[in-house]
Parts: sequence; structure tokens; C-alpha cells
Amino acid sequence: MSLYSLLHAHLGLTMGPLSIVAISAVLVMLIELLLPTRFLQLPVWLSLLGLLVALVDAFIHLSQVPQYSLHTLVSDGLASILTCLILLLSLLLLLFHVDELKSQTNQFPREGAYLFLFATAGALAMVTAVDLVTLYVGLELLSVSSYILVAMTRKRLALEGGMKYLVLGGVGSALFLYGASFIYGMTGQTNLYTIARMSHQLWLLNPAIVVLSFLLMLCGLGVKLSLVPFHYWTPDAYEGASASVAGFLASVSKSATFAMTLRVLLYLFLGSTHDVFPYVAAMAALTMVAGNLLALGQNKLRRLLAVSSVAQAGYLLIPIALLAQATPNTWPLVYNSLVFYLVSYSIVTIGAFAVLSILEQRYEVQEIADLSRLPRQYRWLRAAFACFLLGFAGMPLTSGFMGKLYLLIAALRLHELWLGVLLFAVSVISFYYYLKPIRTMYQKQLFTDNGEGQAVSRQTATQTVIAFCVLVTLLLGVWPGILLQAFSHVQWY
Amino acid sequence: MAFLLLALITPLVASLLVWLLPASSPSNNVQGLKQPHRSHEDHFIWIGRVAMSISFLCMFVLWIKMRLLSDVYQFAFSFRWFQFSLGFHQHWTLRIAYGLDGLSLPLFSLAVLLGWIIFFAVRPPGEQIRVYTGWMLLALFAVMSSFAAIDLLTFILSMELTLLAGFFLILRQGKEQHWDAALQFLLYRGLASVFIILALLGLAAAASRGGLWPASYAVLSAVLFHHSVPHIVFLALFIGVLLEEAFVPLHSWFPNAMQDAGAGVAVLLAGILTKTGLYALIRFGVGMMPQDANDYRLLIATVGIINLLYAAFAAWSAKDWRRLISFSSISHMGLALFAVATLRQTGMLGALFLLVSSGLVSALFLLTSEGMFKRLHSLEFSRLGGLSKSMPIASGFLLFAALGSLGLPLTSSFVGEFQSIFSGFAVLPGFAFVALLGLLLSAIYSLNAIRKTTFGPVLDSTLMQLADLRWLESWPLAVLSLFLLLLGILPNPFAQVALSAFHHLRALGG
Amino acid sequence: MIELALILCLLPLVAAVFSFVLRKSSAWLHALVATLAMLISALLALIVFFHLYHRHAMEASIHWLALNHDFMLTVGVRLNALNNLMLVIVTLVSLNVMLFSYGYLKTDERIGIYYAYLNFFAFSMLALVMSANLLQLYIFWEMVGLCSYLLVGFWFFKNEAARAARKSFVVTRLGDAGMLGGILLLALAAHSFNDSTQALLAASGNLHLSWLSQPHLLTLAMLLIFLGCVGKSAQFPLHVWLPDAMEGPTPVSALIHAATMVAAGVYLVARLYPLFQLAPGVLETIAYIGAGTALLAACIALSQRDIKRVIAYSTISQLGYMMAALGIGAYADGVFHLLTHAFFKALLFLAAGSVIHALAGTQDLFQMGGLRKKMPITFYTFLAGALALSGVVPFAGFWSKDAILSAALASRHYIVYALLLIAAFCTAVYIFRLIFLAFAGQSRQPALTEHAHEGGWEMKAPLLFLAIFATFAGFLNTPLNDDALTRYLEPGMPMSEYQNWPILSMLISTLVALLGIAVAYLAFQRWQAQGSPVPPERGRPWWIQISYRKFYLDEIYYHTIQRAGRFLSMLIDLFDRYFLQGLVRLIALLFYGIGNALRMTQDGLLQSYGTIALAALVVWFAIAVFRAGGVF
Amino acid sequence: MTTVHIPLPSVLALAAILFCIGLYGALSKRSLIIVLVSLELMLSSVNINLVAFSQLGAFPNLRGQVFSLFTITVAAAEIAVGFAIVLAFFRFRKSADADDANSQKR
Repeated sequence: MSLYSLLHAHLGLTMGPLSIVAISAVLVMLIELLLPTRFLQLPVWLSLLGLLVALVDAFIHLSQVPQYSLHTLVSDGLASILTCLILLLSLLLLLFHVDELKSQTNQFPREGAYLFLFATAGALAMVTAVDLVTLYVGLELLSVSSYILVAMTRKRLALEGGMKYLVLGGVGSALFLYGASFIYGMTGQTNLYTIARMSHQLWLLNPAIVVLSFLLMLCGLGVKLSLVPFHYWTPDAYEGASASVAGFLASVSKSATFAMTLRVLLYLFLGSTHDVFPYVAAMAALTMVAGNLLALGQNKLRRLLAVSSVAQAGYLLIPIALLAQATPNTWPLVYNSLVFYLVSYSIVTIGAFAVLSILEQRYEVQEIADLSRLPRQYRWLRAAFACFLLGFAGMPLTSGFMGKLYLLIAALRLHELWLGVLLFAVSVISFYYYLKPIRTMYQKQLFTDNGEGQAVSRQTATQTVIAFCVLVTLLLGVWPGILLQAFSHVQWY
Repeated sequence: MAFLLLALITPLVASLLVWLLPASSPSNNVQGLKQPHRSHEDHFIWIGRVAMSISFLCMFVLWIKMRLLSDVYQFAFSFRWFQFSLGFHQHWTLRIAYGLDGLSLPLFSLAVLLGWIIFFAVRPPGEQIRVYTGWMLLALFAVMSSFAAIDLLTFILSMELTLLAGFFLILRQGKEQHWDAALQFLLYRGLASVFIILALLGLAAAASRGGLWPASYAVLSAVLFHHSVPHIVFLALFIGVLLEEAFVPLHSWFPNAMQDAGAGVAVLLAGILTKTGLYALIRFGVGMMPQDANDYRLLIATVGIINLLYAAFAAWSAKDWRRLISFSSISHMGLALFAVATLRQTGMLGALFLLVSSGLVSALFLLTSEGMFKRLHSLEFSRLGGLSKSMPIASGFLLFAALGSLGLPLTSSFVGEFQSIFSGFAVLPGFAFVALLGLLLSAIYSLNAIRKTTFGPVLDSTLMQLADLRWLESWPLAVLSLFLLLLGILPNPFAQVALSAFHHLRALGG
Repeated sequence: MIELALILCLLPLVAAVFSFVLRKSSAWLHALVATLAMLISALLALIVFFHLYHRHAMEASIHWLALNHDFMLTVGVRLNALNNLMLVIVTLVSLNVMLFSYGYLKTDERIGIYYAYLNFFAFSMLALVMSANLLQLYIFWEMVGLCSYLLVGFWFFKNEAARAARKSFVVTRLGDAGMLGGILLLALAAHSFNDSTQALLAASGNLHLSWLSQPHLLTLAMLLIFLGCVGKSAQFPLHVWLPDAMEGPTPVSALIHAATMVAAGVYLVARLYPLFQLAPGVLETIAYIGAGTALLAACIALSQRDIKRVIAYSTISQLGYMMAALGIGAYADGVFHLLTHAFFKALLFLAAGSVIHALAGTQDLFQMGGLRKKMPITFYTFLAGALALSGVVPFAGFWSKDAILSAALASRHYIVYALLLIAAFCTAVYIFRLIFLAFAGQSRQPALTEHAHEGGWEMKAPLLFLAIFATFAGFLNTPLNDDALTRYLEPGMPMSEYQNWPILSMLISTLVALLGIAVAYLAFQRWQAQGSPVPPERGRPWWIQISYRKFYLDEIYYHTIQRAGRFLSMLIDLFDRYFLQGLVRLIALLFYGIGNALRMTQDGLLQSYGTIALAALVVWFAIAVFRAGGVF
Repeated sequence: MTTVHIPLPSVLALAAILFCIGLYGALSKRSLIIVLVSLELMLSSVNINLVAFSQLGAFPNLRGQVFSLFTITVAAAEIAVGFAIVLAFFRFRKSADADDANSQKR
């Protein structure tokens, strides 16, 4: 590779945020190593700074023409929008990670900060890369960091959850890789664009292998996306991890993986969309139904959110399943609806976990029934939690409603109406479990004044995060145009 | 336009105001002590009263300014909201758009009137006033907005909003077991809105031209009038309507919710919320898919008649007022559904009259019985009897409501009933003959209940000592009765306005 | 004239509103207002009647309601021969009842409400007979039903009254539902609710629907409308409500359940006579139902113990006469009987009311006796009414009843004639049984009758006034004055063809009536003279028992229709509560159960997670193999 | 130097067998150590695939070998993390059996 081509590779555009995050990760790691233990918070603030810079960088380059560098990285619409989203989400998560660190009841390891950064870097790589090798490295960077993050607190549940995540995640990676190896074998290429050009021939020559590798990759990614029946690690890992980490798994990790799934499956199997994507539809349906049914009887809040994230993964899979019928003319619809729902879902998730972290730290809330211990003056907290739950449920005035509506419209437009109908039908079932905590919070006879709860330091950062998430949830629910308008100018691929 | 906007926006603004005002700190009410009569949250209910009064006044202006015999949407205004992209250069532009025509104005007015009455007639326990007022105003805004909407998404969003507000109202205002009732409400109506949303999206898709989907009612009905829509769309709408309107056999949520709801919430439920379904059927089914409605005429009529009879029988054996009221409402809606099935102008008028008068009658029933409930703490027939002795005014109103419910002439219900049956004889004579039975059954159950409540010997001495309704309690009832009578005696202004919405049915031979 | 008619109709409404608003004020004020209003109305009615005596009908309407773009409903006033006559009858009887009520109810604290209801009834009844179209008629038809309901249930705290009120409304409502159907059918076919328009169309053979030809349509619609008349006029099989309605105050019985409202059915048949004539089958039905009812009710009346019930069954029976008359084609005679009956039956009821009032509410005939001396005016007026009822020359009933009987003979309806003749015999028996039991001989309950005395002038005056009518009203329409009423009602009709018959017919019916009186004398005067004690409830011969228990019709209805209805409603209730709700719960439980079962697999063991994942992988591949069908 | 021509299908079959063994071991073995080793086995089979394709595939090139280098590195990191977690778990429970990681079972 000549210097000339390097100079014209627009590396700043394609991997600016990625490199900023990676560099700050390394820096923070080093600083953390050298720093005396009493500077607990410094690494986190530094990480925050790094993320902020990366975010600003990403925003600045948002409206640029898509670029393609080193045959590996792109800055197309999906990449840049998801980069912004992931950075924003990480920022929010780290913000309330700060409060977790401060809480004295929780002897928190400091490693969290740079692990978050590494994981974020992995996620960024997943959304910007168009080469199987890079994608795999990004995926593993994210996964390995996540395994550690989950197990980081070294509590028993955390270790168990981390281990299950690791084993199943490892299997998932291997499945994905095994599938990818066949693709490579048939094409001799690892670059998605190149393979996409060959995919028609590929399907004509080796349909069996294509289906095999598609299923392998789908199941491998399914583990990461916690699709039914590869979702079993999810509740355990979410329960073991600290709230911010669980939020990370549910939002950042999921967003990056969904973006990657969309891109990889679409590009690799472009020539056989009609034949392979029905499997995705089936998986989406299964996940939606089973995820929602699973959540019906959950009593623990953490597990409820975990299982609900399984169900939501099913919803998010719908646009990908729609690729079966989509033509290049309607791809923007798929991208739009997926990304819009990702944004809405991630924000709501982070908000919910932020609320949960306050609840857990102050009132040791574990089960839904414990919510009745909330003193009545905490009406903003209750309202915020209710708002997030309603957002999950897809109630009007929250972003969840618009997101689901858009999914439905996409399903209708792309002649897979049954998926949309199923989505709404199971959403109705989901009302039951999303509203159960709300009911407990607002039952009038249960209001008692039991003071301030556990004495913990003020959780300003978490509260900021909650406020921000509420704002975005409502804003997108009332005026989704601000996001959709932006999307309409995006060149997704 | 200004008046419609004002009428719509006032409850919304008031609701936001209620939420944003600080909740007064709870007074030192130790549990077990009686609530003081005046509560520290009283000012909240006054917000509601003022807001609904403004809407109420605006409603009169709207009636005065309504132009007759014009089937375009009047007072219309819209804001561009956002657009869903549907692919390259294909999108669905949505607006927040409001306007009224002959079909929506009466129902809109019903919502405003009942909302106004609710705030003056019902006062929840002191601790709940703020929450109650906030949600009630929101619910009223939502239901008014769903009647006044002339853009699909505006309608869908408003409909969903009623769901949310209704859920919280039932949850927080119920007497007992409210979680079950609230949940049932949510699940049934949630499912209903799923079907309706599906149907509406189907409509938009069917009317799409060159990748652009229309969303405004006017465009939709203009385009769809000459094009057929897949039957599935109509069926989805119909099932949605059945759920929304609590039609047998999908009605279980309604009596349950009514059983436990506070009076204001019950009025909202029986008086307004269960009217949105038929509105949707007339607006979208008859207005935009007349051909499909015609094809499914027999189905609609059958369901209507079954409801009419089933609910009447169920009301006959009801053991308390709330159940009776809910089933009588279902029964009336069954007749209205049958009237819709006739697809004639007269039938539509009848359905509209029935909708409005059923709302008024239910509200009158509920508020009067609430007056009794406050004194007796029970509405079971076995605990009542001979109330005419001690509460003549309340008994009078109850009797009047019963007469309205059985469709006595000079009340608006009669107008609706005879129009429905008249129109039925023209196209579905067999069904119309069965519908006549409804006249008898409604008399049986209404008068049965009256006999058990206000007539007959006084059960025990406690019933003798009850105080009658005070002036403050009875004037809202008088207003309701007045409207019921007014529409029954002088129905023409109302009918002329309503007729203007059904020009298109002439093309079908209606 | 239209204005006068409107005023005479609205005056009672004003009085009603007055009484309702000032319901707490003193009794005499209400009575005064009501009587004055009715007096003016009566005068106006007479003015209208005489003014329009020789003229054509008048009609005026205004728009009321648009049904669709080219169907405008109207409301209006129609003044024609029949309607004017009805106005006179209604106002005259009402006037008397208004006055009498004061005496009867002046101690009741709710007399204000009573007068409000009564005035409202008068308004509705007047509006009914003035209606210009059938829908308007139906509206007021229901209104009078409502007033009847309210007044029967006036003493609501009595369980019987409450039940009777409901029964009266529901049973008549059954008829009304049919009637509404008939009206709507006619209107749909004629594109108008105006019955004269409908009659014109029908006469030219243009009254039909897309799914029904004219003869069938007319038969169906007229049958349905007649069903309404059956309900309102208490004809078999819907007559059961009227005896129970006697729970109301007696003046109400006199006005509503004897003179006016129950006659509305007859009025309606008379009014729609042109249409009925085009459906001969229906007319035949009417004749037989009328005659059958006349006999049935008369038989029941023979053994009743309650003074008001005897008269109530008598009313049913006489209404049967009227229906039969209309059915056999004797239009004018039916209306004539309506007129005379209104007066003498109101008289009988008011006199009975006077008795009941004097006996502090006792209505059992067997506890009375010897009232003739204590209440002479009541007795003589009652006697006049009874003679009129039995059809003794020259009392009013004789002329009208005889006209019907001879018309039956003339039109060769021999069965009808026979039935009516037997009924006439029974009529004489039961009414004189009543007279002997109540007024003759000695008191059987001296404690009760000791203080019996006539009411005040406000009660005596109406009795006397009505007695005059009961005695002389028959002369309005006799061969002596060339059947004046008949010619008034049917101006174009040729002289009836039964001119030859009357003498024979008159002889027969007079004989029958006298025979009846004689039988009653033999059976009861002697028994009364013996001073026998009050007979027990049980131990009657079976043939009396059947009559006493009203041929067990109430029981039959109770055990069939009512029970069936209740059973059905209970069934639906159970179905609703348990089956439907249970089904819903079952579905909910099903979802919940599946969810829980799925949750069971989440047992925390890595191996089981792995096994499931592995199994799923295998399944996916298997599906792929099958789907690809040979790809693998 | 004789070149042994091993047909591609045989190599792929070997990889597949290895992969299945690894998959089975990873998902069903009790001992966490064996589970981790099985994971490694699966990744190795992928490496065999990649290398085989890079030599004998339809389009032989070096990409496959580069890919396998990355795979090996990443696998090493993953296993390291895995062992660290197993070790921490072992400190808690004095056991390295997956059966004991069942706090969910109540």
C-alpha cells in the first residue's frame, strides 16, 4: 500500500472516532495502571473526555460524502449514524457508571472505564468495517471486553453470568466464523463489497453451502443478539452485571451487532435474499413470541428487563427479515426503520437501567413487589421509570410507539405483513408485564413514607442521564421527524 | 378553526398544567381519619372545570358556525408533522390535522359535553384529585382529538392515547380489583387499536399512488371511492371495532371495568370511549370502503342484532346498576351497528342518534346512581328498594334515564331507534323484525331495575333516612336530561348537520 | 281552528308543568288549575267539534326531522270527524276525573305530582288523537303508556303497584313494538308517515316494497299495527295488564283504563279503517279476537271479588265489543260504543271510587253490602251506569251495543254475534251481582261500612254529570234521529242495509240483558238477604274457580313466557360470567403457562442452555434441508 | 519434495468433525476447563478451513491465512479471559464445574 493511497484514504473520516476511542482506551489503561488507588474517578472522566471528543468528531463528519478506505472501512450512512449512536450511548453509560463507582456500598473495580472504551472501540469497528476479518476482530473486541465487564465485580452472580456469556458467546463467535470461512472458501474474498458482487453466482453455483453458511452466521450472531433459543445467557448475565454494564450489553452491544448483522447478511447474501432471509423472519417471530411469553411471569426487575430485551431483539430483527422482499429501492425503508427503532430502544433501555441502578442502590429493589417501597415524594423517578416502561411497551407519546409503527409500515410495505401483525399482537401481551411494575409503583394504598432509603451520595450524573433519556423518549414519540428527517438525507450504503 | 383549536387545546394545556403544578404536600392525614370535605387538591379540579367550560363554550360556537349541507371538513387546520420514508423518493407525509364534519361534530360535542359534566358532577376522594384531573383531561383531549382528527396518524395517536389515559384512570380510580379491570381494558383495547391501525395502514397502502401514501381523510375517501380495498382491511377494521366497542363476544372488559371504575371514569368509558369504535367504522368502513361494507352487510347486521339481544338479556339478569348500564350500552350499540349495516343515510343518522343518546343515557344513569352510591355504598339491587320515598329527585332522574334507555319517544334514543329500524326495513327486513324485539327487552330490563330500586317497599329504615340529591348534585343531571329531551323533541338541527356527512351514500342507493 | 286545537291540547301541558314545578303547594290549587284548564279545553273541544261539524277535515304540519335528503318527517294537527269526537270525549271525561280526583286524593301529600301526571296524560291523549301522522301518533301513544305506567305505580311503595306498573308498560310495549314495525313498514312503502297518503296509495294499489307486494304488505303491517291495539286496548291475549293496573288510584282507572287510553286501540283501528278495509283477513281476525275477548273477560268478571277488577274486566269485555264491531265492518257503531262506554265506564269507576273512598280502601265486594242507604247518590249513579252497561233501554249502552249486535247479524257474522250475545248476558249478570253485593241488603262488615258516607260535592258532581251522559248519550245515534252519529262519521255511506233487523235484534238483546239481571237477582239478592258471612277463599266449585283465576292465563304466562325469558337471561348471564370470562382467563393462563414452562428451561445450568442451543441448531439445519428439498 | 495432494473435501470434513466435537464439548461438558478447550477446538477447525481454502479453494490466496492468524490471536485472548473467570469462580466455589454455576436454580 503506497503512501499516496494512504493519504487519499480519508482515514480521518472512516476511522477517526474509532482511533480516538482506541487511543484513549490505551491511554486510560496506562494511566489507571500508574495512578494511586485514591483517584478512583479520574480514569472514568478521562474516558468520558475521550468519548466526547470522538463524538464531536463523529458529528462533525456526519454529513460528509461516504468514503471507503483501505478496502476495509467505510463511512457510509449506517456507519456514521451508528458511530454517533454508539458513542452517545457509551457516554451516557459511562456517566452513570461514575455514580456506580462513587457508591460506597459497591466496591467497584476501576478497570471498568477503559474496558468500556475497548468495548466501544470494538462496537465502532463492527459498524464501520466491511471486511470479514476486521468485523470479526471488532466483534471479539467487543465480546471479550464485555465478558470481563460482566464478571468484573467478582460477585458470584457476576462470575456465573460472565462465564455463561463467555461460553455461549464463544460458541457464537465460532459459529459465525465457521460460516464466514465457507464464504471465504467459495469466493476467496473477505471484503463484503467484493463478495456482494459475486453473490449471485455464488447462489447459483453452491446454494447448499450458502444456506449452510447463512445459518451458521445467523445462529452465531443470534447468540450475540440473544435471539431465542440462543438467549439463555441474557438473563443471567444481566442479573450478574452492574447496571451500567447490563445497559451496555442491551444497548451498545446490541446496536452494533444489529448494524453488523444487517450489513453482513445483506452484502454476503445479496443474491439469495428470497431464499435465506425467511429464516430470519422465522427467528424474529420465534424470538418475539417466546421472549414476550417468557417475560410474563418474571418477578425480578433485572431479569424482566433482560427478557424484554430478548423480545425487543425479535422486533429489531423484523427489518432484517424484510430484506427478503426488499429491493434496492426499498432498502432505505429497512435501514430507516431498523435504526430508528435501535435509537429508540437503546435510549429507553439506558434510561431504564439508570433508574434501576438508583433503585437498587438506594432501596435494594430487586423484585417488582419491592417497588412499592418507593417513598411517595420520588414522583419524578417513578414517572421516569413509567415512561421508560411505556416506551418499551410501545405506548403513544413515547418513541417506542413510533418505532413499532414504522416497523409495521415497513412490514406492510414489503409484503411481510404477518411479521408486523405479530409484532403488535405480542406487544399487547407485553403490556401485561411492562405495566405490572407501574401498577406496583402507583398503587395508592402502598404509599408509605420510609425516608430517604440508603444513604448514598447524590447521583447527579445518573439523574442527568435519566432526564436526557426521558426527554429523548418523549421527543421522539411526539416528533419523530427530527430523526426521520435526518435519516431521509442519509446515504445508508 | 380558532374555536376548534381552542376547544381541543384547552384540556391538553390544562392537563399539562396539572402535571406541572406541584402536588400539595399531603396533609397530616393519619389513615383511618375521615377525609375532610374540602381537600388541599381542590384547585386542580377547578382547572379541569375551567378548561372544559372553555371547550364547552367553543362547542356552541362550532355548532352555530357549522355550515349545513356541506360535506367538506370545516374549521380544518393542519400542521406538517413528519414523514415516514418508504424508500427512494417514496414517503408518507403525516400531519396533525383537525377538522369537523357532520359525523364528527356530534360525537365531538358529546365528548365535550360529558367531559364538562364529569368535572362538575364527580369529585374523587381528595388524595386523588390531582392525578384524576390530569389523566381525565388527557383522556378527554385524546378522545376529542380522535373525533376531530382528519389525518390517519393523528387519529391513531389519539386513539392510543385514550388507551393510556384510560388505563391509568381505571388503575388509580377503581374501587377494588382495579388492576384486573385496568389490564383487561388495556389488553382488549390495545388489541383493538392494533386491528384498527392495521386497517388504516392498509387503507393508506391501498390508496397509494406512485409510492406516495395519502393520510388525509379527504384524499383517502376521494381516492378509495373508486377503488376496491382488500377485504382483509375491512375485516381487520371490523374486528378492531368489535373489540373497541365491546361487542359480544369480545366485551368482557367493559362490564368489568365499569364495575370497578369511579363514577367519572365510568362516564368516560360508557359515555365516550365506547363510541369511538363505531365512529371508526362509519368513518373508515362506510366512508372509505363502502363497497366492502356492502359486501359484509349481512355479517355486520348479524353481529349487531346478536349484540342487541344478548346484551339485553344479560342486562335483564344483572344484579347491580353498573352491570346493567354497561350491558344496556352494549345493547344500544348493537342496534347502532345494525343501523350502520343498512348503509343508508337514515340508518347512519339513526346510528349517530343512538351513539349520542346512549352516551347521554349512560352518563345520566351513572351519575344518578353515583348519587345513590355515595349514600348507600352499594348499587346492588338486593340492597335497594323504595328509594322514591326518600330520594324523589334522584329517583326521578333514574326513571328518566331508564325511559331514555328503553327508547321512549321524545328522548333522542327513540329517534335513533326508529330511524335504525326504519332503515333496516328497507334493506334487511328480517333483521329489522328481530330488532323490534329489542324495544321490548329494553323496557323489561330498564323497568325491572327501576322497580327494584326506586319502587316497591322500603327495605330497611336506613333507606328511609337518606338525604335527597342536593342542587349541586342534580343540576348536571338536569343538563343531561335537557339535552336528551332536546334532541328528542327537536332533532332536526342535529340531523341536518349529520346528514351532510353522508352524501356519498346516495351513490350506493342509500 | 288549528290554533284552537293547539291551545286545547297545550293547556293541560301547561297545567302539568305548573303542578310539577309547584308540587309542594296545596291540593286545591292543583285541582283548580287542572280543572280550569280542562274546562277550557272541553269548551274549546266543543267549539272545534261544532265548528267543523259539517266541514271537511283540516290539517296543518311543520317539518320535524329529515330522514334523508328527500324524506322529511313532519308533525302536525289533523282535525276530522273522528278526531274531533275523540277530543270531546277525552276532554269531557278528563274534566270530571280531574274534579273527582281532588276529592279522592286531597289528603295525599304527592297530589301535585299526581295532577302533573294526570294533566300530562290528558295532553298526550289529546295530542294522540290530533296527530297528523302515524309516527307522531306513535310518539304520543307511548306517552300515554308512560303516564299510565307512572299513575299505576303512583303508590310505588306497594309492591303490587310497582309490579302492576311494570307489567302494564311491558305488556303494552310488546304490542307497541309490533305497531312501530307496522307503521314503519307502511311509511317505507308509502314514503310518508301520513296515513291518508298511505290510504290513497293503497287504494290505487301502489303501496308495496321491493320485497313485499301490496296485499301481503298490508296484511303484515295492519296485523302488526293491530298488535299494538291489542296491547293498548287490552284484547286477548295481551289483556292481562289491565286488571293489574287497577292498583292505581281509582280516578286514574276511570280516565285512563276505562274511558280514554284503552280506547286508543279502538280509535287507531277506526282511524286506519281505510287501510284495514284493504286487508280483509285482518279485519276478520279483529272481529273474532274482539268477540272472544268480550266473552272471555265477561266470564272472568262473573266471579271477581274486587270491585275494581269486575269493572276492569268489564272494560276489557266492552273493548272487545268495539273491536268486534270494527272487525265486522260496523265502523260507526264501534266508535259509537266507544263514546257511550267512555261515559258509563268512567261513571262506574268513579262510583266505585266513591265506594272505596267511603270504605277507606276496601275493595272486596264480599265485605260490602247495604251501601244503598248510606250512599244514595253513588248508588243511583252506579245503577245508571250498570243499566247502560247491561244494555237496558233506554240507557246509552243499549243503543250502541244493540247496534253492534244487529250489525253482526246483518253482516252474517253469526259466531261473533253468538259470542257477543252470551257476553251481553254475562255482562248483565256480573254488573248486577256487583250491585247486589255492594249496595243491597245488609252490611257484612258493619265496622267497615258504619262510617261510609258520600264524598264532597267535587265527587258527587262528576257522578251526576256522567250519569246524565250514561243515560242519554245513546240518543245521539238512534233510528229515532236517523243515526246522526253514523252519518257524521261516515258522511258518504249509504243507509245501512240492516234497517230491517233492529227491532228483532233489540228485542233479543233487551231480553238477554233482563235475563241476566234476573239471574243475578236470583243468585245474589237472596244470598245477600240471608246475610251470609264472607265466603272463604277456598272451596269454590271448579267452574267458578276457573273464572275466578282468570282461566289461569296469568299463571300460564308466568310459567311459559316470563319464566322462559328469565331462564334465557340467566343462561346468558351464566354464559357471560363463566364461559366467556373463563375462556378469556383460560387464554391468559395459557400464555402465562407457556411463559412459565419456557422459564423452567432457564435453570441456570450451562449444559442445558447449551443442549437447547445445540438442538435448535440441529432443527434449523433440518428445516433447511427439508425446505431446500434436496439441496443437501 | 513431494507434494501430498490432499483433496479439499477431506480437509473440510476433518474441520467439520473437529467443529462438531468442539461444539458438543463446549455445550455439554461439565468441566469448565474442557468447555474452554472445546471452544478452542472449534476455532481451530475454523482455522483449518481457512487455511485449506487459502491453498486449495476455488480462489487460492493469502487472505485465509491472514484471517487465521487473527483468529488464533483473538482465540488466545478469549481463552485467557475465560481462564481468568474460571479461576475467580474456582476461588468462590472450589470447583470448576459448570453445574455449580447455577444460582438461578432455587
